[in-house]
Amino acid sequence: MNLNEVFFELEDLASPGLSACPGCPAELALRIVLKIVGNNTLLGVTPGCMTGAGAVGWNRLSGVKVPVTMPLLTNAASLFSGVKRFCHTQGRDDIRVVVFAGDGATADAGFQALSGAAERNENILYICYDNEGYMNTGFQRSGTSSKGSYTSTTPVGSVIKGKQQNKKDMPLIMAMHDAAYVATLSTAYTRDFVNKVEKALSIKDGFVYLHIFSPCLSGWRYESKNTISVGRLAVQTNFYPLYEYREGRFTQTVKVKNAKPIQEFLNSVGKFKHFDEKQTADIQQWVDRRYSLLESLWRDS
Amino acid sequence: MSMVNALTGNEAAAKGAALCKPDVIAAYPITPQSSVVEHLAQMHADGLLKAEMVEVESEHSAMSVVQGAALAGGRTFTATSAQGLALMYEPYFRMSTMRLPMVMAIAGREMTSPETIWAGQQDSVSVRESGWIQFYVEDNQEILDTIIQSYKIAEDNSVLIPVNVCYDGFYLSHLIERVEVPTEELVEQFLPPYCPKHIYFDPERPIAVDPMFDGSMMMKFRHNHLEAMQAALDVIDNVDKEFGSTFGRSYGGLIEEYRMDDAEVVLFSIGSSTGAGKDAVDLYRERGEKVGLIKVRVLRPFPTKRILKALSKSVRAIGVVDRSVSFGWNTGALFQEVMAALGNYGRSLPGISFIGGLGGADITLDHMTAALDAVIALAEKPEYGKSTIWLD
Amino acid sequence: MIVMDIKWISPLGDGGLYVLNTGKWRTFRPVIDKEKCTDCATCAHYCPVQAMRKDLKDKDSRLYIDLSYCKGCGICEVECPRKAITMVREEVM
Amino acid sequence: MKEVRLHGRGGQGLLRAAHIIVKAAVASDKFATFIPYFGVERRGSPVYGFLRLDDKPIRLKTQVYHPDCVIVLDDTLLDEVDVYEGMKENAFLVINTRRTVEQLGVPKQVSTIGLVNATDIALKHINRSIPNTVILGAFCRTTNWLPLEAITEKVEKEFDSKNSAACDEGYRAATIIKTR
Repeated sequence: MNLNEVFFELEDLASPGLSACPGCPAELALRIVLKIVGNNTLLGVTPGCMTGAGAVGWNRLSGVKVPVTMPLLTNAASLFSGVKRFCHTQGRDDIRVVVFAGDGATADAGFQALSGAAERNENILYICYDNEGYMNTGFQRSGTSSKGSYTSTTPVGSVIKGKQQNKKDMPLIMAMHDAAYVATLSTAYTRDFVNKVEKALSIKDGFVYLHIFSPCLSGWRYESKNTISVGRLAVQTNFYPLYEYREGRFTQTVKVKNAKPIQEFLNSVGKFKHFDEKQTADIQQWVDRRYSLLESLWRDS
Repeated sequence: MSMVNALTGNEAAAKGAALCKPDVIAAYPITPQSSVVEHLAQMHADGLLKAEMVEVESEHSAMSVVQGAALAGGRTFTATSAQGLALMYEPYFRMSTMRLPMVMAIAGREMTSPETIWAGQQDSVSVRESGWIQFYVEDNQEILDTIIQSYKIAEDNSVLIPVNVCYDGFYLSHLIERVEVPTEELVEQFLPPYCPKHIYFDPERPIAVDPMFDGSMMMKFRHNHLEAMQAALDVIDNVDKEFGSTFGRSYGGLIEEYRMDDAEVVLFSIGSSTGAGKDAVDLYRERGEKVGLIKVRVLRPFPTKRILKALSKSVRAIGVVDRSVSFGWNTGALFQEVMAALGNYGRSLPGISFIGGLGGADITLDHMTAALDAVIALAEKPEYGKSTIWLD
Repeated sequence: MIVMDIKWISPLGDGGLYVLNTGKWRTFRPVIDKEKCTDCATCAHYCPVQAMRKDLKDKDSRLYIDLSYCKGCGICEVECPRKAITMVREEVM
Repeated sequence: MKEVRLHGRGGQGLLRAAHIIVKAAVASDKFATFIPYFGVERRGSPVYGFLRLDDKPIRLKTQVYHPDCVIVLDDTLLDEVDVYEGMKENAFLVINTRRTVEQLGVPKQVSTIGLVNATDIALKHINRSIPNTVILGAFCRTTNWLPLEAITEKVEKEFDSKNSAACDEGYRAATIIKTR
């Protein structure tokens, strides 16, 4: 799809006035996704930033122009499996069933339902916007918070400095469920983003998982205007490689020549401000190790 | 018209559910409910059940899948026990408060600890404040029939509340006995198709379902839910009568009164121990004792008025045989419910709480006669605040 | 008092769209320098509230900003490849 | 009402045997109930269950404490379970055994004993040591509570003709001993 068409012609199906923080890339992601998936959609938005922003609505008002509901933090994938199965009994397989979930509802509390739905290959589009923490409730740690991050539950103290564990790699985990389509997306790479949402919609034979890297200006501590550049740096430092998985094949979709040192990404946000040389070296090592694993997957498939 | 079969309680539940033609079924096996899932899966595999069968990874997802389907307008079914019910509590509560009618069978099992897989009603009794209607049944025929009744009650426009059909694990779930299975045509005639008009999740009508609400709205919803529960009291009695005229079997609606005419001593029962209670009453009636029994068939909504009416002036003392406990009251749960119902209407009767049958223990005929002896003694020498008697 | 209005049985957002007046949030507003702007639409790709507008049917139409909901995040200023957007302090209305 | 307690080991088909009795009774317009009592579902461990037969509906959903009949699918259980516990006066005993009646320690209130070498008969007909359908035949012969045909018909339906032949031989091969 032509990008002009996406941004100037397709109807914005979210309310124009949502209370997401100024510069929030999750709001941007939600708007682009809804434009592309269109009206014939049943949407679920899990408890988190986007519901806090009013995407589901308030009292008798609705936050988007498609039918929407807020599942529990724990059950988005299974609740929407049920929605889709019922649509099927009614001969309405054309209806798209889309879940827009945060990382807590995806990688942590909601993981069991997600894993079950993926294993059953339920015909739903599950999108995770990963802002690396429970950002709607005050920046607490999640399974996808990166190592060393400051969060309100992994504070920087005199002894322990930030989260002690690495980020849970949801896209690879979902690829290993052999989902019909898995991709990593970033709002900093619009063409790639749109391509992947379109591809996701073209797949009608099973579970689709899209993982969107979604920097959080309040929780990660950076100026709102830098949202896109932070996301871009994550890709350019190989911290968040863009790739896709389909039918046993991994493909890198945005190639990074001469990756920048991780320091540049770390410097761009406040949550890593306390890093010393060792912490920086550790995370660089993790980035390199994971990138070489991904490279082997891209190369061999 | 109907087929006479020998069915286990779990088979009766599966058959009852299948006869109601649900659109979507999702369930996860757990002792003693497992064979409900297995029978449904078999019927589905044999092409005898057209529903979508979703083989979920947990009870939490079972309740969530049927919730999604119900949200979109479908008729759904699931079944569980004990830990499974505990795990699904989050979507379970939401099912009722979103006012999504459905039927869930619960093969009652004691909650741990100590570790157990056997019968008890602590699982379902503990969630009696979750906004669901709860039936407790006595035998396998009643399991099948009550599931059919329950869809009609749940989907009634003045009710719109999901229903639990609770039956004791092993003592009914694994008991095999004679069950009449009605024809699909007769069930279809009794139970109209479900066409929700109070909830829409459809691209043709794009609105939010369950957006965030403020406190004042919440009060209104709760108020409505409570009113609907009260409306269900009449619906339950009426549906049972209508069921009787269609199928030739009825159960008294909210409660069954057994030999209550001129009764002076009354035993309350709930669930599968009712049979032993009735046999005990027969034995004592034969010797001229004026005893009777009230089987509480519905715990939510609580059948206060029916109970008050059944306890005529001749009644001098009551006993309540529970298969669950009320932590903090030092009695069984049903005992407190009955006492509260009486007290709220200024009726005062001395009573004894009996607790038995926990973790698969039996509530025997001897227990029931012992309970009658204790209540007869109480009637002769009335006294309030009697200690709980454990039937062990 | 019995409230059994069918509308109030289950919580539905059937009252219309929930719209916040987020245009009021701004401290700074984006202003496009028409001379520098090449209508490349990069700003539109990154605008979280999708405030950038262009009439594709009109060949002469230029890119403009609908300020009704713009929160003034400043992404467009940073991302514009021609540096054609500047954030300026909101005037007192 | 007749009350029966069945004893066996996991894998010997106790539950299905009891189900056949119930189904046969229901098919004959009688009433019957059976509750299994088992813990963890594992082969070889002792299992038991409670059967009731009557001409009118059976309301009691409890265990059986004073059986009119005890069925034992495996005589090795005699060493580890008190299979005779609570038996009524003039009770029946149906047992799969190769022992003589004197070796069984039968209590005095038992008046009729049906002995059958069900394992060997099962091996002969179905080539497996599952004695349940054979013991059903012996049960019919010993108690005379249900007609053999009602049972064999259900066995044939639920299993196959080999099993109904085994059941039939169980009936004929059972040695009935009246102790009074």
